[in-house]
Amino acid sequence: MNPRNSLMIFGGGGLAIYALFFASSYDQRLLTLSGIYVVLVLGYQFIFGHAGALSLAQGAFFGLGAYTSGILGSQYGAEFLVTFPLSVAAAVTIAVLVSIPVLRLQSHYFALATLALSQLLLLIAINWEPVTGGANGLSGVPPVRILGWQLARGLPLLSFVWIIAGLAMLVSYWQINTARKAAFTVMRETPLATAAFGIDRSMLRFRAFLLSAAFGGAAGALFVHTNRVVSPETLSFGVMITCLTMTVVGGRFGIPGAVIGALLLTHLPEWFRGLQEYYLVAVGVLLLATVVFAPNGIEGLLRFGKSSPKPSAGTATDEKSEPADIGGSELIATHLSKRYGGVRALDDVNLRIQPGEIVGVIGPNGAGKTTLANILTGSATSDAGTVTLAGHDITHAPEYQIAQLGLTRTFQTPQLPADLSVRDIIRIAQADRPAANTDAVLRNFNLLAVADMPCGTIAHGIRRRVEVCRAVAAEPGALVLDEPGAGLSPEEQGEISALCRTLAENGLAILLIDHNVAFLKPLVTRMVCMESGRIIADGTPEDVLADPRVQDAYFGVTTL
Amino acid sequence: MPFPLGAAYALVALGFVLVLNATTAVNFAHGESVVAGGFTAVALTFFLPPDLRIPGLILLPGVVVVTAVLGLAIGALAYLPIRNRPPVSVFVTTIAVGMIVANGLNATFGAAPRTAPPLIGVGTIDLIGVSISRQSLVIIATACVLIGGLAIVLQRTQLGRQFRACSQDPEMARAIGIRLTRITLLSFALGTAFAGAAGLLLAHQFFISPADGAPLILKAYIAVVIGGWGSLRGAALGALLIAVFEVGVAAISSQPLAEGLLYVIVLVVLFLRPQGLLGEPQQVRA
Amino acid sequence: MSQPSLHVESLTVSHGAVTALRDVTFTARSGEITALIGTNGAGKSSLLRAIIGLASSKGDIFFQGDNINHLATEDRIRAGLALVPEGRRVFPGMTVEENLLVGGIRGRAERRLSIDEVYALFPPLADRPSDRAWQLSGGQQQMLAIGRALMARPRIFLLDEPSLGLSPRIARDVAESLKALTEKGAAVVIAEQNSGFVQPIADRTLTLSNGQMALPD
Amino acid sequence: MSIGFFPGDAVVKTAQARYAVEERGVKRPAIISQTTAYGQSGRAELERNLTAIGASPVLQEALDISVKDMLPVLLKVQRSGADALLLHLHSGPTALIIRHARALGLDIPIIAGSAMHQPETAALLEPAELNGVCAESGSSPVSDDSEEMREFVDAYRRSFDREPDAFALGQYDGAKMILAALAAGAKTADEVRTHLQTASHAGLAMNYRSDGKGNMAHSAVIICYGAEDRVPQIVKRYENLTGTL
Repeated sequence: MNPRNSLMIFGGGGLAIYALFFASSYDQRLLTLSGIYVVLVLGYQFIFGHAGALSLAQGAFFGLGAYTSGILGSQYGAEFLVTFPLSVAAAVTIAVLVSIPVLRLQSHYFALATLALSQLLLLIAINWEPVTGGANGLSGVPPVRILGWQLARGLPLLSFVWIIAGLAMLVSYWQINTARKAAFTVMRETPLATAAFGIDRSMLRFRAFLLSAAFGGAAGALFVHTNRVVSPETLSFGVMITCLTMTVVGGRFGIPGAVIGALLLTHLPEWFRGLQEYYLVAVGVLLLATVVFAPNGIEGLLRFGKSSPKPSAGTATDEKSEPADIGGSELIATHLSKRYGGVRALDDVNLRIQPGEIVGVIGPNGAGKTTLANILTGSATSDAGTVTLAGHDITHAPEYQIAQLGLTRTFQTPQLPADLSVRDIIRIAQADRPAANTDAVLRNFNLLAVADMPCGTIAHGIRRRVEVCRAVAAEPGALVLDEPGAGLSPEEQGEISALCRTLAENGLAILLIDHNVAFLKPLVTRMVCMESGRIIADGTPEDVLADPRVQDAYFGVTTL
Repeated sequence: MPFPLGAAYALVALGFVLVLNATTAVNFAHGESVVAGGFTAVALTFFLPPDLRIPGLILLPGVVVVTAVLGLAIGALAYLPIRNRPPVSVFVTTIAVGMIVANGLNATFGAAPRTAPPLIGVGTIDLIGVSISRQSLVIIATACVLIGGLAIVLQRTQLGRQFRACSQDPEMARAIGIRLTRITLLSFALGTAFAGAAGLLLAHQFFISPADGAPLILKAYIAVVIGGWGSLRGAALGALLIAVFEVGVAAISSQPLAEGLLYVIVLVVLFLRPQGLLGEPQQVRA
Repeated sequence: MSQPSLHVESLTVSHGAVTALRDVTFTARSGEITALIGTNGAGKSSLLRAIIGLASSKGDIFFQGDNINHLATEDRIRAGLALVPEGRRVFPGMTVEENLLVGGIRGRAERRLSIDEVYALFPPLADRPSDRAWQLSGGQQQMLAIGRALMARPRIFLLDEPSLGLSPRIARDVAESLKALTEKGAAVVIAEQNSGFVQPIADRTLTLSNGQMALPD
Repeated sequence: MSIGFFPGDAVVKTAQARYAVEERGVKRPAIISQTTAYGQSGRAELERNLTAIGASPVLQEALDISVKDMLPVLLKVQRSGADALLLHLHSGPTALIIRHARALGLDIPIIAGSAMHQPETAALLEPAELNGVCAESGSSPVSDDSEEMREFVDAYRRSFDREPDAFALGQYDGAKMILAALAAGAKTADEVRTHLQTASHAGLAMNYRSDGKGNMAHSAVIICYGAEDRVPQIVKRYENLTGTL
């Protein structure tokens, strides 16, 4: 058992013993409150931690849950089994409604939009007196009652809240399973490449936002049934700040972080009682210090049990099997044009790549090669022209869908999150191909030996191979490789060449951008030279390289 | 007349954008900087002879210096150590600084509102037949002078050009010899001093209390989004628009409705025109 | 032989796991144009960025005899180095004149003097001082980037692909102006994949390939 | 059951409404209150009382505590044709609305809630702005000119270095009554409670008598400020207000 797990077990056990035998009724109240905050923080971890978006609506979801339970409980005497699910549903409903305008926003706009939503709900709670009880709120919320059986304060309530918190942990664990955690990591750390993995970024964010809302609503419901009154306090920015502080101090990513953050921040006022009014100043200092010195919170500091796997010795023993015949798709670009400001990045580009073909693109810097790659793969949109893949018009398809449809790419700099293992990377790329065999793909690329190493620790040449492997793992029909040979030694370039050749033999249509003519010339079946956004030569490598315009544009051989 | 408040909002929003442009990060402590400016004025009043009725405007240099130092501290503690992390981190550290300032003032001065001496005299002035309160005029005039001064500094001086260069391409700014860290800290000092000046201007006519920061940062944030992210002219205009809207709508409907509508409008603007009213889509370099 | 202006000793530059430059040693002399030829990805940009401190590196960099390893980028510029980076990197929202002025870090008087010189060198810039930089054509932006760097009156001038986007005519003018700089005693280092631009004016040519320096001529 | 030594909203709002209507002849009052719990409950009492004596409010407006500019609401008051402004706001907003009303030149009577009589409220305003402002309060130690009250005020100033307000006096009276109960032989909390519940008790602020629900205080005063200083005069005393009119 690793030290981290044992710490968790001992910590949890100690806490249970303290709650059962030593805690006064006041201590039990604090522990109950902590349990509620655990649920809130676990929810916030989805959107703030995993999705990496600064939502300021978590307090609002808490308040929504609180008001839903509060109104149903105090006005209609509804039971917990009614109020709880409806509280969750209310929060999720609002989250769905606002997610359309809000979720696509960039970070600072997203923060403001969620803040505006929170303020709006607070305003409604205060001013809609007949329903919400106005600033006084509503009292007379019944305690937790399930099928007529009522929970007493103290230990029973405490246990119940922590059982719910435990269930929340299970849901959190199930939602953030290895594959999805990796997808979130890709989205957060290499946003450029998210779509290249075939990951639908907006769907992932949507899921995280809804989960955060659901957990927020659940926590609000528990809070109201514990406190027995609901007031605008539950919707105030203070709840949001508390939740944010707990998450940052405890940790953004894991269940232990949520528990530590919630327990610590509910008990801190007791321990800091001597500070009196300056208590909140101390909390501010704690929050500031945590962000600066412990960016992953207390949980991050405790991450001592993490051992990095060593590469297995038997690199040579990897058995190479021939890649399966994955077939190919014809990629056709017609009349593509793109302007950036006053600069013509692409000017009426026509290109056709047939299955089994490797087309090399050369051209001086700024000729439009990367723009072409971006437009083909959907990460940029063209001003005019169309792109078809195997007969389907993909000109306006979203980037992730183009990847799923079978056109994948690599990047000039490999986009691989440092913390994920090679195997993780390939698994995410294969998420839409459940039948795919990760090990077989890794073996074909001679990567089995490094399969469990974090990408941040492997050598550059191997990273290139991982990047190509990632692009191929989704079993595409066409491939765009952006400078796959850059920064590689001649031997490593040879390996990449061989790989490309095999892939083409299996029918893939390959577009290969590179500067290195020596690398391209023996590899490609056709060569295209670009200059100032235009294709100035297209033919066999020999013909293209002999073309005087190419000589002039690319090599500047003709003197000034 | 919504303009005194609008003028003060404009100062707050401009300070916010100065820091935003220097760091691409939201300074959430900015509202508390206004409060700190107001309380600096209140505290400095103790040192003035009580019976001489010295105009509060005389406190402006003191308030500006104190809040500029506060700005340096915010930059040095909440931004520089994490300048290479995602901007969201700065959001959180500045929330923390805001907590420290607001609760520190609350513990020291108490939660009750305070007032600073009138900026220049009291009473009203007749201006083309309309009687306008002297305070309002002074607030507007002072804000205009400060904003005009900032515009001149940014447009006409080498320091201003350095500010703008750093905000457009910080790495390149260093590569032409601009001391980026110094300019960044100066942005914090200047931006926070603007907030502080707004605090002084507000303190007599509108009072100041430790909890005033949150509504102010929200207004500045909204002003900047409506006016166009990073645009100084847009921020000032956005601030005025918000003040006119708040007062105008509240006068014909009610205050809570006006506030609620403002939030709805923010959501709508973000949905329809995420680049703001005045912002242009970012020019992409080829 | 003229004085060494810049000497780079065993420089290695890595970006994360990628080694962009391996153990590179070279000298650039005052009054000379040194050409660094290499295809893209050969490590030219990394080398130039490391020299002015924008990329972290291992090894030693001497400028006019002093080791400048410990200096921050801005201090290296103030010491007399200047870089015209790949992709021009002019400040898009500022006017032509402002772009030039902001580069003048040696005081107001020098600034006025230098800007007249830049305008004389690049008449197209003098024609539109109030236009925003992003409105310029690629070639004009390149002139602006060179002019901005000249405003700091550098002792050594590093240029990354300066001919890019320039018409042959303008490129020739630029080449001549660089030559003129060396006659005033400055050192010039030009990184180019277009040897046609740099060969005619270079006093010496070095070739960079796969992050390593090929043997000097 | 809790015991209150300070008159509740039911009492002081009755005084505020009666003073406005009976003494100042107000027929068309405007109410401005806070959107806080304090504001919402007081507003309801005020409206109920005014309506009961035939002066239904012509305008009611609730303000968030963070509102800085009172101009819009004052413009609405002006437009509504109200003949008096009745406030039920916290300290800061009370001072703020008076300042802005003066700046606007609104010349109808302002009758504020008890927050006006907290020393920190008056301290926010210039005497010229305070001139003519009236307010309800449970009591007014600083403006009462009885011998005992002056002694209390002097002693309070010496001890706390601030002006005593109605709350301070209420607490003082309450403490005295509890001490009296103990002196009369009460031993337990229940006995103290019983003692307080029975008969009436002469306090410095007023005579206290329980209404059987724990409310001991049923008197209120109306104070008005002059132009010279921040010390108001008591202009009207109301005794035995039941809060139900």
